[in-house]
Amino acid sequence: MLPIEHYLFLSLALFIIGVIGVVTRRNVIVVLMSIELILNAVNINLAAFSRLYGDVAGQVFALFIIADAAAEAAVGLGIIIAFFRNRETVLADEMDLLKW
Amino acid sequence: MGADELVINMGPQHPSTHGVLRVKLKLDGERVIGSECIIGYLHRGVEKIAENRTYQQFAPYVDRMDYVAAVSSGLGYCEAVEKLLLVEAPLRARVIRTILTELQRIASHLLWLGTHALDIGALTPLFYCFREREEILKIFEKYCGARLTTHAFRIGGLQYEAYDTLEKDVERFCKDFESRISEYETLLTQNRIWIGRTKGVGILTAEDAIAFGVTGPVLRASGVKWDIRKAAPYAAYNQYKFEIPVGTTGDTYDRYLVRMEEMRQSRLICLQAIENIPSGPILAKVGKVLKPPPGEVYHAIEAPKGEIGYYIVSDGTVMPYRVHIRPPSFINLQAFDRMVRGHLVADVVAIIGTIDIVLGEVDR
Amino acid sequence: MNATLQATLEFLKLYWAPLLCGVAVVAILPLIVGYIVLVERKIMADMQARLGPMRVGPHGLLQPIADAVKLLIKEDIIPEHADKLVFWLAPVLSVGAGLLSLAGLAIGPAFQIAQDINIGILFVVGISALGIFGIVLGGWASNSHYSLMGALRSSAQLVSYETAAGMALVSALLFTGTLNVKSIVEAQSKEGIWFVLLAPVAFFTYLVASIAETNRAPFDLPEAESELVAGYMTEFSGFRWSLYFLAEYTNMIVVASVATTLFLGGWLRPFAGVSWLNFLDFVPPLVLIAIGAYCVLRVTKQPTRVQQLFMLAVAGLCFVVALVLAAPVVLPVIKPSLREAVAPFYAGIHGGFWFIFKVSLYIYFFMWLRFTIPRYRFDQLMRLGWHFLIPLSIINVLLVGVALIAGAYFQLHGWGLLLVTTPAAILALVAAFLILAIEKQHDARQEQTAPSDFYAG
Amino acid sequence: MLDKVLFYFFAGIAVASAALMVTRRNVVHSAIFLITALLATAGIFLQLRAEFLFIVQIILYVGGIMVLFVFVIMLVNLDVALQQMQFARQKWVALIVALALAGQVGVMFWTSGKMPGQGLPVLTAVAANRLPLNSEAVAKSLFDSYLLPFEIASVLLLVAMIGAVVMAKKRA
Repeated sequence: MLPIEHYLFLSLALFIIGVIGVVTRRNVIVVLMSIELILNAVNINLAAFSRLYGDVAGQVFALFIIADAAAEAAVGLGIIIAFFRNRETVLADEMDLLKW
Repeated sequence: MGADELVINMGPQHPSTHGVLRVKLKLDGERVIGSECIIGYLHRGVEKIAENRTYQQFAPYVDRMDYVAAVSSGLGYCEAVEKLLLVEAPLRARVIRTILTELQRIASHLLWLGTHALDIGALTPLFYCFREREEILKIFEKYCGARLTTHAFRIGGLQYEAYDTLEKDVERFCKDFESRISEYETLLTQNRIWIGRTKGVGILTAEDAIAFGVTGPVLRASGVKWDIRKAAPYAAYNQYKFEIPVGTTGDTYDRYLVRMEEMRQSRLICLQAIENIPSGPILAKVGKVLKPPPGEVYHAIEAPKGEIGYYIVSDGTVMPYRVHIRPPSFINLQAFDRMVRGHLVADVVAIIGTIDIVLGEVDR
Repeated sequence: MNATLQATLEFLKLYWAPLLCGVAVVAILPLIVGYIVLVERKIMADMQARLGPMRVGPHGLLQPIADAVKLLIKEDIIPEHADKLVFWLAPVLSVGAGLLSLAGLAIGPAFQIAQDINIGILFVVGISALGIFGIVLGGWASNSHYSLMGALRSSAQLVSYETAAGMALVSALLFTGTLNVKSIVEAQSKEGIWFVLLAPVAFFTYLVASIAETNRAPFDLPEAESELVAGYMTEFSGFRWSLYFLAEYTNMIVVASVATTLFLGGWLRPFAGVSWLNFLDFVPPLVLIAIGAYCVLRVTKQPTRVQQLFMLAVAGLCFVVALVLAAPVVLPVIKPSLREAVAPFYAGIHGGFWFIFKVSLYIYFFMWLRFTIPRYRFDQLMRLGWHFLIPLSIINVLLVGVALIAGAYFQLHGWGLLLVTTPAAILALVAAFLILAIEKQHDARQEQTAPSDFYAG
Repeated sequence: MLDKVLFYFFAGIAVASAALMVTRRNVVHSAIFLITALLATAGIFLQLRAEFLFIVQIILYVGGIMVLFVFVIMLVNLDVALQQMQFARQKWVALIVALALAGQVGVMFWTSGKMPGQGLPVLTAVAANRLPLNSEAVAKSLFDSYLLPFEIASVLLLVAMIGAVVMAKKRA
């Protein structure tokens, strides 16, 4: 295994790219995908530390995060489909109603 | 599932539109909410050609309409002109005509069964059906030299005398066919998937069927007992006993069952007919030049696909003044939109198959 | 720089065998697939009362090569408004996933590319599932309604049936307690019974789900030619199309191998543990010799000199393979002292034979189904998956688990396990019929209300 | 040595495709690059000897979640979406957030070098051959120490499933 800093920097890079995506993109689907990227960056950290300490707890938490990401994607995409049916668009800044 | 309707063009180059039919489907996801048949890709102006040909010259053209059941179309035309000429073909000719048309019905239904099964995804019945169809075409070939567009009959009777072993050939075919037809049935009739794909698909009620003017097996599957062979017997049909199979619900499965039973009945007619082919002339006394008296006539027969009718107006010259043809495929196709609405794309091909259209006849 | 070279050399020294295996698989697989297609066409022809390909080579034996050449030199068409990058990427993805998943399989105790990966069978299943992206993206990129519908159907179908297949795998894995491919087969050898007998319902579920996953008839809706022309492949031609074709057949091999490994005893001979049945070892070489002899007999019937030579060559190949198969079983009989020396060869060669034989049987079953059964409609397919297979497979996992606990309680092993697993299977079957009955009732109720809906327009 | 090559290979792919993902106009291209990034991450997991995590990442993340994404992208009409402006005018916000995050971590590393005992622990990893068999160990940990979170996660998934069905089924 390489020194832990390598993994931390990789994870940092992915995290920041993800944040930039969330902030700058208008398309909700891409925003959701950027969030997935952020979660993924976290997973790298968990896996790296799990390897460093030789304890699988980190990996178990990464599994939980993946399950969480699945739940989030399902609900998020469900919302997007419902939104698209009503407004014919998937742009985030057009989501200006709480209920429709 | 998008908010928009999806418009999809099926054909004219599509593996399962049975030729060059083009169907414009309006889809909601995979559900059909509307359809429009666009025809005419095979239009040859058959009716107009008739006005510039003598009565005999036009006879081969009708073979090119329903080219998978050429014998039936030819029979209808010949009988219509005979009716116009006020002559009747001799009994021997009529019996042989009956045998050949019934064989043609079996051949046509076999082709339908094979392609219909193929549309629904069963690959094998096609080849079995072609195996038997080949036997029938061989009989045609032996009789008149042609397999597909036979031009087997002549106005006033037959073109050729029956060849020596015709009876034996037909008998052998009928004997084999009994077991062959149950072979197809084991493949399909009780098959869960086949039932699932055809039952309840493309329902046409009896009222609708009559309103659309649908004829043939499609009409009978809807529960209407209408067969011109019984209603207004032509050729030699009044001499033979046969049943008219009738469906109940008018769905694709019923149409399948009706056609299967029709093949069995056709086989029985053939067997009855070859038992006793009367001897005698094969051609009634008609002149070399046909000049029917002025007037008009409508004559229809029961082709494999339904009622094929010829409306001929004569002005006393050697060429008809006007010929109108009532093609069963064209009229049956009108019910397509009604049958297809609310079904899925996969059912569209099943329904196109079950109407049993031939584009040569639809477009003429 | 020197260090890098050193490391590379060391890497090669360690992993030369798997690398060679990998290269061999990638190089030979297209040929194997070509011949599977030929066999399929021949079987189809046999079932349909015709001859099949006969022109290229004796009995069409060179047809795959002709087909391959034809596909390679065909014009490569990219539709005008297609997404070029994705259009290029999609078939490669499809075939790449298929080939990569082969890496996790063990054909015999000795042949395996990725040696002893801890996640074993999951690797195979997971990687081969990636092939779906090739289908979906290819359908999307061709910018055609037919392709898109094929792609959407395909993704929905794969996601649904993956669940059922996964559950079926779980029921089999309960018996082994490991994911490692080798250990799974070894567990079956130790128990002396194949898991197909212990978990028949799981095998059935996997069989159906695997047909759906490989898009084969009667579940070949994504490429149903009578409805969607060719589904996601409609706009592909030439080499790209052949890549999809390769991917489809590779996937068939993969699912067949997974089923063989998990349920059919992998590379084990039937009744591997029973010593008085050891004469079964002589069957494969004898059968091959018989085939070779038949070829020799047919030589005189061939019309041309080339065909005669070809027939002889086929016969010769049969004899050589038979010799290779016979050597490890015949030598110990002649000279008992050699038994130890030939043991690894025996395991490798005969293991490979039995594995390939079982995989072939599985694929033959696929073909058989394809030629006999009509195609499901999409809603029926989804219903079968969600309303029947998934509930059944979940129930089965529970029942198998209970059976295993009972087996452990009574300390049953091997064939004895049947005492507890058979009741579990019967219970699962009862559950299956219950599910079907409920479905039927539901259908009947729907039918009363539905018909008016059809004519709503 | 092999470790290093693998790490830089996968890390390079991951970062590059992540960057491409947020910059592509076409959503399908974005999805493809996200898939690539996720696969590269799976490679990193493998390099970290987390085999089970690797396969879960592939089966669940790539084979499940991303298929869902691609499916939805295809359902949602793309032709319209392509012509719309894809980027909100929040470049400055993004830059500031990114800089702030990078700065935090930078400070952390910087201080860890300066003040012994307060920064990152300097540890050497457990030798690869002393690791337990991965999937067995994960299973043990998951069903032993983390059984309650596991059950809670399953409830979460159930809730999400019901939510998604309700959401997507709503039809005017």
